[in-house]
Amino acid sequence: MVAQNVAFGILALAMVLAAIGVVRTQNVVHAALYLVVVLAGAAAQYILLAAEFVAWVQVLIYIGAVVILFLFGIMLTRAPMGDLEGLNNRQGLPAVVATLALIGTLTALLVDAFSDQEIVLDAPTPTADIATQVFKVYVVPFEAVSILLLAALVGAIVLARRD
Amino acid sequence: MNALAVEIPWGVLLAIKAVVILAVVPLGALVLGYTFLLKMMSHMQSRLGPMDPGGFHGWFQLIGDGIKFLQKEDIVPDEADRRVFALAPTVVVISTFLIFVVIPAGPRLQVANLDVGVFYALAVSSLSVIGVLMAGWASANKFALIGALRAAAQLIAYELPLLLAVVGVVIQAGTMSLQGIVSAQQDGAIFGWSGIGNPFILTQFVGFLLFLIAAQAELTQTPFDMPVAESELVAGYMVEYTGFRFLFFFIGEFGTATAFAALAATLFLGGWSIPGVHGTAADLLGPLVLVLKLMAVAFLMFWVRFTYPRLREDQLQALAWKVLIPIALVNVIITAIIKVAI
Amino acid sequence: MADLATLTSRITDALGDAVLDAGEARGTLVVRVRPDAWRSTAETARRTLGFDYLSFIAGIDWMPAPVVGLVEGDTSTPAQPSDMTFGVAGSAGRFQVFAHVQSTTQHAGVTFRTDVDEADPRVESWVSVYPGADWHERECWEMYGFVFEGHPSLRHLYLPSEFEGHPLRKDFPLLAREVKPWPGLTDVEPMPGGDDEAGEEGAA
Amino acid sequence: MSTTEQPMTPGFEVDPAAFRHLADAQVNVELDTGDMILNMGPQHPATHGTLRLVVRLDGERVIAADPVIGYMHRGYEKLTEFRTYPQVTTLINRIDWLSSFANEVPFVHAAEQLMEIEAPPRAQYIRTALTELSRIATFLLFLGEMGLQVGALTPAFYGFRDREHVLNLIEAATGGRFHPNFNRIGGLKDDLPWGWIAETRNTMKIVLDACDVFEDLVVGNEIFQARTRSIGIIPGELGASYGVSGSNLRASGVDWDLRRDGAPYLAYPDLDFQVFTHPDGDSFSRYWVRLQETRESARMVLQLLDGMPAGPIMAKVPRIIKVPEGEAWVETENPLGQMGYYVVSKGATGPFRVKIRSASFSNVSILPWMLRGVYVPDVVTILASLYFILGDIDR
Amino acid sequence: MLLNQFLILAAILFGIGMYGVLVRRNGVLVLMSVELMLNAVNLNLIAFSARLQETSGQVFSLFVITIAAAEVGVGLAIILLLYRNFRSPDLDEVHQMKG
Repeated sequence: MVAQNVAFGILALAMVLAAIGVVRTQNVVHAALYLVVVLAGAAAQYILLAAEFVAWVQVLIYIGAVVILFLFGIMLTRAPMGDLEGLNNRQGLPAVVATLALIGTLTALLVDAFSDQEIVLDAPTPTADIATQVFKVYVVPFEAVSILLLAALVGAIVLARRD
Repeated sequence: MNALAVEIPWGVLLAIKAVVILAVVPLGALVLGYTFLLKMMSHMQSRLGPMDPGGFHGWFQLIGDGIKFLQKEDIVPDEADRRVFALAPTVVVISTFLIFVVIPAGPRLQVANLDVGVFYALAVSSLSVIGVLMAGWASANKFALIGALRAAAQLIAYELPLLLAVVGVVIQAGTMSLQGIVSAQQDGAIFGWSGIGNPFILTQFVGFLLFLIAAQAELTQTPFDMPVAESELVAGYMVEYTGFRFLFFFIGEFGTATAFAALAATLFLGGWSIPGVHGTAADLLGPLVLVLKLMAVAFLMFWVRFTYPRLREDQLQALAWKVLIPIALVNVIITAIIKVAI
Repeated sequence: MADLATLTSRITDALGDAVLDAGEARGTLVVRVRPDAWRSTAETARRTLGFDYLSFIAGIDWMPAPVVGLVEGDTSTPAQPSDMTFGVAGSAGRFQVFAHVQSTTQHAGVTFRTDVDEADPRVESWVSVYPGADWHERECWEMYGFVFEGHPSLRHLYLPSEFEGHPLRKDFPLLAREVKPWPGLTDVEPMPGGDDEAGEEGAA
Repeated sequence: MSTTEQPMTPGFEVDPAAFRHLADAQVNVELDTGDMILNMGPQHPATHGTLRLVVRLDGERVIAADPVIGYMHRGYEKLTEFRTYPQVTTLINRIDWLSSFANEVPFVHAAEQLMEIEAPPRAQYIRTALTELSRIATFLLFLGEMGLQVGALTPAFYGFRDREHVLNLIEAATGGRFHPNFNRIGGLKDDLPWGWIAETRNTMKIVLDACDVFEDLVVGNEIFQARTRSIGIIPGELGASYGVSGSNLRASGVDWDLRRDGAPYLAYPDLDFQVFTHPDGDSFSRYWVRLQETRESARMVLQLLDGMPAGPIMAKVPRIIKVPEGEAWVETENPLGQMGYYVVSKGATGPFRVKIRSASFSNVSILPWMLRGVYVPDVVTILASLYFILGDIDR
Repeated sequence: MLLNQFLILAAILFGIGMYGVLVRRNGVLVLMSVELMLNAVNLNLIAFSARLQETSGQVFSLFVITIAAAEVGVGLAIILLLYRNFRSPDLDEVHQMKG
């Protein structure tokens, strides 16, 4: 169990630093690359939590598609080399305060509520279980999501097309 | 088995496996793939150059190439984003090596037998796009940027037929574990006759073709090599790379080709399995059989690569969306219906 | 191939009083037209006479080359006559523009020629009739300094944009034999061991 | 005399939709992301030389293209005024360096016309054979290299391999592979070497086989057709008014070949050959026409070998060549198109003014018109299919 | 492993994401920050799923990932549209809708 905690620590540190990078960097492409680190870290955390399938879905969809889309959009809108001025607005200080307040409150709540809960894992979740859940219990949401995806696809094409 | 939750010997085990992945696999992939394919290509194209160095069939060519790349000056363009520029080839190469982790070479010869092996392989192979985009953007070169954008659009488009082609196999085998798929083929039977098992190329022939075509596109090889089109974009996203960084891309290219060939061999040709051979014998013969099957697939892929012209970007997208994906979907549906019916 | 005499009469009839002179240069018809009828000649040639193919437009400077910088007894350069003579169909002065048009169906061709004033070298442009005249006229403009009126963008074609002079005029020295600082030369480090004058001259 | 029958053109027509991009209307852009100016060249593999194309792009589409030439301008027209006639031939060898021999012919012919001498029949036949050989060498390179520009690697190797045989022949006869400088005013420097005719017969078989290979490997390839059909269309009339000539114009349906239709020169009136045209005018038809012309050239060489007359190879020419006063315009059908020299002589040992009309210059001048609205990859196919040599543009 | 270590990590990520949404002006960067927040949510779902030995958490995280992909697709299309019309991906410059 020690190994897992060490792994968690390293991953968590990397994720937080990279997340700060996403919101602080002055270079849009760097932000997307920091996002990759956060997402890969999250995938690794899922593996720690025995959710293998979700982890690889995360890699395939998030890193393999969403971030690519981001980079694509950035490059299509002429991402300049080097740093950009004016990526942030002037609400920096209030935002920091609000963020710290939020994190503080949440942490206090979590410590209060779940501090004695421990995760005990013996084996990774079989993918078949997830499949059973999706297609037996959550089949209606599954179909709803399918239609949403289709709508998003059509919507994106309609938006981006010039007539 | 949970990759990070292995008990005590995991450190030692991981180190051994890391050595295997980092030394044996790429070296093997390179030496085998590069030498075999280069010679094959030289014969096909009446090339004299690669057949010359060292005498017999130009055996020195590979070593000479390596030395050449290593002694080249490492140039980073002035305007380039140095960190991203330096990191990009590594991302591509890492994505390549990660695929080899799940490919079984024998009943026990596998770095990690993941429950979702195929899915994992395809997921990590999509990471290389990030490296490509990084390289294209960080080079501060318009040709590189256009190449990277083309590569990204193409890799996203062909990810779908690739996945869907594999889905047919997964449905038939009933598992996503590569080891499971191999044994499903080894222990399978064709109409009750189990003489050669049931290599899925027989039942999933459409899937096999789709997989090869999509893999060709994922590898950005002719006829889908618009991103690196040397006659217009010079070398696309690689245009500013020299020396060992270029070598990294090169290793990534041939390594990924080998990896996809190995995946195709495992998914459709039965992988390491030889009908009737089990246990330790299979462990010993498995790698050899896998390499032979892999080479057969690679031969096919490179034959196409050295024969065909390239498709234009819009034609290539139309092929993916209008031809390959519908066929793949029909294939999945038919496979599912038959699976349920039987 | 159409008979040369019939071709001549066909062309001179169609062009009317625009024709100043006509002659034959070893099997090729040369027609000299009035400068103010230069564009209308092209229009008649293309639309009425069916010369649909533009071969080239070029200039010529009939002035004899001043013999410059030649060592006595150097036979590698041919000596040209020193008096100004004109070619087939004559010329009013030093400069002429000539163009060759052909017909892809009648398999015939004709060279048109017109005079250009030396003091004010202006010619009508053919671009509106033959779009291919674009580059030929740009070349002619930079080589001879003829201004083609009606040309959309008379820019340098071959030479760097800061080039001075008109190289194909006979009074422009051949730079292989005459030393002139290279026009693009701006930032020259002096050679080790002297001769930094050349560098400064180039920078100037 | 030659025949004019129409060859078996494949039964297809250009898709009318392909003319969409030719219209002057605004370029239709699906995803406008702002213009990007791409500088193709002067060092770029598609321009095989130092042509520079300034291309304004919207996404993958070309909005405007401006060719910038002159990086190789050597001022030949000025240089000829300071050279004697024999010296000029060494210069003009370097205009279209792939078919140098064919460059020499019109100039030497012009000088001969002015001097009113004629090369003996054997010299004419050898000149014709070597001209056709340089045409084959040039076209073999094109047939391979066009494949390379479309993305197929193999045809390029085959093209270079088979061109080597033809270059060997030229070298055996003239002593130079690229710049023979073999023509003399009034004839040739030397007669053919022993065994040359037999060797040429063998090589022509190789060439004809190579043409079959290209027919299968390139013309018959679906992807090649998809990449070249309806791409880069030159309407015949427009092409002519731009001065586009040679195979490029014949591929646009204009049945005009100076070997057959021009003033008679060399041994062409004695030959029986076919002139190929194609109605479409796209990149594919340019490839197709050149392929057929390569075959036809090989057949012409075989005819020339059969009918090769005996006799001297030099006419009687004074020791010091002085060309009488006069003007001459000689045009020939060179591999790249119409090559012409307008020579003005003032009776000296050197020409007074030589206007060099090179084919590629006019062929390329149509590029701004052609490249409007095409995709970036098509720029490369169009450039390759026009087939220009930088020396022939810049002179 | 404690449940809380994952939950607190998720809270921190969520906070950082919120900060990004508040501070960034560039549309693409705002979308990225939203992705950070969604990932924090996913981490929560998976952590609880592991704690409760119950797979529905993972199923929901799959739904979240899918919807996130759809959201990015549409979002980027909107940003491209903005870029086309305003020549800038800056969200603060879009005043026109204020009427």
